[in-house]
Amino acid sequence: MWGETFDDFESEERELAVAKQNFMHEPANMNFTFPSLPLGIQPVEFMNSHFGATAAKNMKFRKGTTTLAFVYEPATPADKGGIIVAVDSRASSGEYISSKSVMKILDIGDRMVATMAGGAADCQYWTRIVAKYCTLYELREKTPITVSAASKYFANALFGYRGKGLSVGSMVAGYDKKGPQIFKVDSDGDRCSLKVCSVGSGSLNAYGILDNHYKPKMTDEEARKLGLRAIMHATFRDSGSGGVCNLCHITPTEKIRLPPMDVSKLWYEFADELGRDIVYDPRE
Amino acid sequence: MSNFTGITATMNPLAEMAQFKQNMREVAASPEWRTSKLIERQRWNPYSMEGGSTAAISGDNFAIVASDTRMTQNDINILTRDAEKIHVLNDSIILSTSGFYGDVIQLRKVLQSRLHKYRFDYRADMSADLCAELLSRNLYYRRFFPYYTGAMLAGIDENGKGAVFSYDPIGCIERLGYSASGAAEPMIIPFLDCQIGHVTVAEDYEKPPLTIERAISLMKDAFRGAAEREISTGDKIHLVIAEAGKPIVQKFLPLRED
Amino acid sequence: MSSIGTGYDLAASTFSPDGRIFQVEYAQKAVDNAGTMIAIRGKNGVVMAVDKVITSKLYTDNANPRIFNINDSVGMGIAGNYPDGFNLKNYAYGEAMKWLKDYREPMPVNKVSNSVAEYVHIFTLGISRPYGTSAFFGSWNKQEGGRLFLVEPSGLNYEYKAWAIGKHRQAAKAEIEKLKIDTLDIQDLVKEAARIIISIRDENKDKNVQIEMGWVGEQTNGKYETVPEDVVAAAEEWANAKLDEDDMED
Amino acid sequence: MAPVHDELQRTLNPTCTGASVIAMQYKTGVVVMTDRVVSYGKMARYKNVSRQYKVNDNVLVTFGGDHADFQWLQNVIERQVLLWKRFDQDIGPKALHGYLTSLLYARRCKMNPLWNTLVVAGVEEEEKNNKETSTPFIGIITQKGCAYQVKHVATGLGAFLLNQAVEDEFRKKGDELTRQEAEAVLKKALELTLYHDCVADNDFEIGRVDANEGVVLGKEQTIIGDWSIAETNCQYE
Amino acid sequence: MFRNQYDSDVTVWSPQGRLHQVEYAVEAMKQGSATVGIKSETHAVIVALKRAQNELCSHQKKIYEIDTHSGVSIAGLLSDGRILARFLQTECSSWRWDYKLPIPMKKLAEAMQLKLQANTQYYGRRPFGVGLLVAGYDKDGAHIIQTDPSAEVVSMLGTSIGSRSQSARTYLERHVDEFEKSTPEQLIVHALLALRDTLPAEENLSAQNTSIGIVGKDMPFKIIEDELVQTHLDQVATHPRNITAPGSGAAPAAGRQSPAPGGAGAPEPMQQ
Amino acid sequence: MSIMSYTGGTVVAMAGDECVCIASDLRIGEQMTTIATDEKKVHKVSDKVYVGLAGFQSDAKTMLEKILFRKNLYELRENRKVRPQILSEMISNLCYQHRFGSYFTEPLVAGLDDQNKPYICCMDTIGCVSAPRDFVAIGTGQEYLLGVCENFWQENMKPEELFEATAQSILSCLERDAASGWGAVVYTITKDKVNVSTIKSRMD
Repeated sequence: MWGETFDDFESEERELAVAKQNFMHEPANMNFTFPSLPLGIQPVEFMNSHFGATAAKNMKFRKGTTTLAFVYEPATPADKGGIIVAVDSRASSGEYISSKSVMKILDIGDRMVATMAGGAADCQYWTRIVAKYCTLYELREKTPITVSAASKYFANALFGYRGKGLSVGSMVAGYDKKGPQIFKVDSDGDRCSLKVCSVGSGSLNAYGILDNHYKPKMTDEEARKLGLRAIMHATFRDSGSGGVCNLCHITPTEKIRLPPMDVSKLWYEFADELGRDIVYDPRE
Repeated sequence: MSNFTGITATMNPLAEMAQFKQNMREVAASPEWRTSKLIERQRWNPYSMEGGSTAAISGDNFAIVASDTRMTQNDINILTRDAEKIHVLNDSIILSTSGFYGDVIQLRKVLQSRLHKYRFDYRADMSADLCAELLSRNLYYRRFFPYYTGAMLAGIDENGKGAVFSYDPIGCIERLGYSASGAAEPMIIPFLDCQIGHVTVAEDYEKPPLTIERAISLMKDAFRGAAEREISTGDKIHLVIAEAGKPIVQKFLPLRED
Repeated sequence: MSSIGTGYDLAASTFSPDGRIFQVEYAQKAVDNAGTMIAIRGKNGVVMAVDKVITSKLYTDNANPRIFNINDSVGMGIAGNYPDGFNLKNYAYGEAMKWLKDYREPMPVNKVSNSVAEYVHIFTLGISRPYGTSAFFGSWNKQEGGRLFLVEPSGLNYEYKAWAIGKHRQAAKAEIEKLKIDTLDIQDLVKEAARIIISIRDENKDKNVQIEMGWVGEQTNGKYETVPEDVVAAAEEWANAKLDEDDMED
Repeated sequence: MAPVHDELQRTLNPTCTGASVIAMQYKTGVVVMTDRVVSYGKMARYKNVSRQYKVNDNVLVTFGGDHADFQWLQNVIERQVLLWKRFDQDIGPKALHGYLTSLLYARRCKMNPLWNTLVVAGVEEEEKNNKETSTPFIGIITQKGCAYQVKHVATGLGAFLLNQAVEDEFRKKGDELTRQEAEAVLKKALELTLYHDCVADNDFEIGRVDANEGVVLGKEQTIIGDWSIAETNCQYE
Repeated sequence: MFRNQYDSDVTVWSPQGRLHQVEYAVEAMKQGSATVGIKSETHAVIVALKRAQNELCSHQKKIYEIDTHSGVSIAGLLSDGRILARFLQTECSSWRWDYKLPIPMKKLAEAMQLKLQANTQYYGRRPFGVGLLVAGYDKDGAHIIQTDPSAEVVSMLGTSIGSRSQSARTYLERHVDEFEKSTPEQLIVHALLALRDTLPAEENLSAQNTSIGIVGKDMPFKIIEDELVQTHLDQVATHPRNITAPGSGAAPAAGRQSPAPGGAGAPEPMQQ
Repeated sequence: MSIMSYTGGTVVAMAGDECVCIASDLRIGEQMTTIATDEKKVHKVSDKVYVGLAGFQSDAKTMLEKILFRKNLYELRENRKVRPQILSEMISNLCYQHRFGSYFTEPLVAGLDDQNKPYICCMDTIGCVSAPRDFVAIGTGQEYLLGVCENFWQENMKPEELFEATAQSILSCLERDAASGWGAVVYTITKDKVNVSTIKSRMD
């Protein structure tokens, strides 16, 4: 409008004013885009030079490491079946363990969870965005969102930032009208539906255990034990995993979060079970 | 870099067109093939490390935060011996950040302006948990040009319990019993693990209760040890004690000055 | 005034059959009804004086000044609707800032008044209402001597030797013509201005009024300042004394 | 590489630079000392340049680093002073220090920094025109937008040479330091820079901001320094 | 009679050179419940009468804290007032962002005046139908700034706006020279006495319908409401209320109402 | 991940009143995966002198052979037990011979000399000896250990206290270091006997 007040700016001052507004006020969520690096600097290269291996210990981004999930049918009518999701709880930056008790199972809906592997902050933020989207969907469509729709939104959101250095390896698991579903979503935007899945640096060890103990029909007790055992072995072999094992059992009717179990206690229990002698005698 | 907003895409075409034009201008200004040459040239580093470290312990009805007050220029010479790294935002939230000091004061300004707006909207101060989520989001908003800081937020949460939230530079939030950040973090954290987390003792060992006096003495020892071994930590400990129902107390304790 | 009430005078974007834009004239009326303001260019300086109405003694002293500094040398006096005048002051200030940014030297008075006039004129084209204020711009420097400009709601911008606007402008102009203003120094001009303002007031209507003055000239070496309280008070006493003397003569 | 238009705008390497600034707080004000040379690399390009800028009666801004950036900053500061004068207030050192911090930090966020280390020295008036409560203030801002307040400072190469020397002197008297003592310390500090900093110059000026006298820009002085020590530590025969 | 042609839009001057829309907006301010503000050398106090539509609903908030050193009380359309209070709050926080200091009250008044004036000039906008009393304390001492829909922003020693505020003003004018040196408590008592004069004879100040905002030297802005007000009310009760003629409460002096757009110096506005 | 943390592992030594404690973790790994969990990094050189070799394990193993070889030569030639001071000089020379292609391992020597005075020292990869009187730590968990030992160590501690302090510090360090752990072994060397004890620690 005419008669701009005294503050009508030259272009440079206007940029400074816009930057100030972005800092000062919470962004209106609908058209929020992350402020990009000036001078067309590529984020990936910038991150590696400042927050990568050479950075100080506590300045590296926190990485999450071993998560697994599998679907099983109830062997006996007494069992409930559904999905077991088991994760470890160590967030490490480089070899420094920045935190021993990260909750890596993040709730999306009241019947759906997403697991955190790769960049901890990335997963936390984007899972929140997907959770918000799911609740909006539910309010608008009056039916709970299906796991495939939620994971599709998650994958599309991440696809928008390909090549920008986001690192997310998440499993969206939940029970919906199509039955139990697990979708693995990666930060380069790919998404696939699996029955048995494990993500993270400890996933190889977990697959080892899962592959030889997994049966499509299992009792709840067996399934939970398998989840714990797989995580225990992953944390034993992989230095990036450890802490406590959080386990979440999604049944057709509700979502049960079991209390966290210390992984090294698990190791000793399983060792006794196998009758392995764990005494170490330092011979010369 | 358009941002896909999914089914609720109310992004009107005009804004999308404007965004597209903006991207085209950016690419035209510095296209990919040209900027790649820039990388070899030594690019200007927007960050600088001012050293120093902070730590926080939370008990059941108190939270104490301590930080050293030394600022160094890439660990060589001392810029000032009484820099302020702990900021009391309101009577139940204490923000303490270490790392690049420019980002430290910027984070403080961002949080202060948000709390100011909140206080106007809701006629009450923001609680510690709300402010923690706010800080986590704001750290993440600059995901592609992050704040070079290890932030920590301590205070008394809604139901009067002590709370310490620790962050990584892009906002991964976690509520802990104790935490440290900054140059001497690898030295302080194991000590606190041992003394508060009781990680090295068997379960049946009767653990001494964490009272405020014990927490303060632990903090003093941790920083004394850190000052011995870490060159960018020293001069004075700035200790801030927040107890449920009592005003926040600030103290300064001497530390090695070499 | 044939077109009053015939619908031609409802917007600044409509001409009346006899080719006049009444909204601008009504805006000018707002200025004419305001407190009188006179500005005189003397031998070595410019003085502005305004007869300010203080509606209640609860005002802090000099609450809403009508005389401002745009920059060190250029002074501005506004008459008419005070908020509109304040907005003009803000615009003039912005222009001075931009000029300083581009040319690294203070903005000359004619440039200030031109840009303000241009800005005021836009509002007479019809989208929104014309400004209900007139603004005097005065400054003095060694080369050009004193310069005085007036910007009216219509967007007209003329340079004057002396001029008066507001309620008793004819009487004030008559008084000014009697003076030989080219010979008067700004000290005398201040006294004369006070005398003129006090003489043209009519007692019953204008109660609790206060004179506010601003001057620029050789004594203030080119710096525009509001005239200090004591000088204004002295000028008023001299004026009252002079007026009593004149009453006794005729 | 073809010179890209906007690439040139971003001065990522300074041309004419000022050397170190040494400032110190005393009982009723602040003394700031700078040498009067602006060097272009190793060449002393402009000999007689004052690197101290008087903002108003109680603020003095001094710079180290790029001279061109500072001249542009002088215009910005002048406009800030006029902005504050609009509502009859003189901008104080704390306010100017805050403003310049956000300006330099914003420029750093655009990776197009103002290549300066600024020292905003002044006397902050706590209450309107009563002098007892006004406190001396020295605020530093680096080019990356990192800003802090100190009681005594040496920037640039001086930071490495002098920080300890200036601090010990300050520690002896603390806030009771008188102006003469502060200036004596600064002169000794300049001698030290003379010996070791090849871009430092031996003529200098000491500007000061005092609670009662306001800003007084120093007149040009020179210092020779006793080179007798050259006998002892010459690394060549 | 031709006056009603010229009062449809804010961009229309009337033949006498007056803006009727703006004058009607000033009337809107008078519908709001009364609020009084006075200041001494070191403190500024604003008291407001909180009106409730009926016993069921709560008393609407009238005093807002916009920054630690300043607060505002609103008389007129509360929603307009809320927007303006938010505008003031963003001005304060933007100033703190740049200069890390609280905003000087003069700058706040200036920003307020520009915003209000814009709404009295551009087509398609209407003036803000609300008057504000901004109380604040800064280096230049305490301030009470009164703004009204005609964009008249004036710094006052003491003032009152809202319905029947004329009787409060006569009280203030009688005691104006006592305010300068009085202590914060005395200031509050003066303000409450002035506020009480605006009440019709039968009503009286109570803890529910009165709220007090005070700011001053090393005293951040504080809103005193509900029970805390009682202590001050008791002091007020000691001063008997001298109601002259019972009728006087109903029709306060019919003369000049609140400072009409002083600048326009319009001739005697005709009593509708 | 630098070469020094390829296999991981930490060693710490603390000196007390006529007694010395040396402890190490038991993990051998390749970057993230753990290969062996019963490899101690502390080796006996003579009955009162022990050496700890952290860092890149293949270099550590070859270096241990060379140290033992030189120690045996020394004992044959001098016909008396080697003293820790002498051993640390020998190791330092050995490292410096490879000045421009060094072994990626930081040796640590701890022991009692013939007057039963404790001696501990650690070196960087090219043999710069630092022999403090309180404690030394090497390997990936170095900073964590320094932080904790700083607060546990006191003047002339008795063997039991020393053992307790060493055990506590190595366990706190393992807690925070991903590249070492899986159990720890502590040697307490006093003037009459050497007491070995293994500690059960987290297996993650």
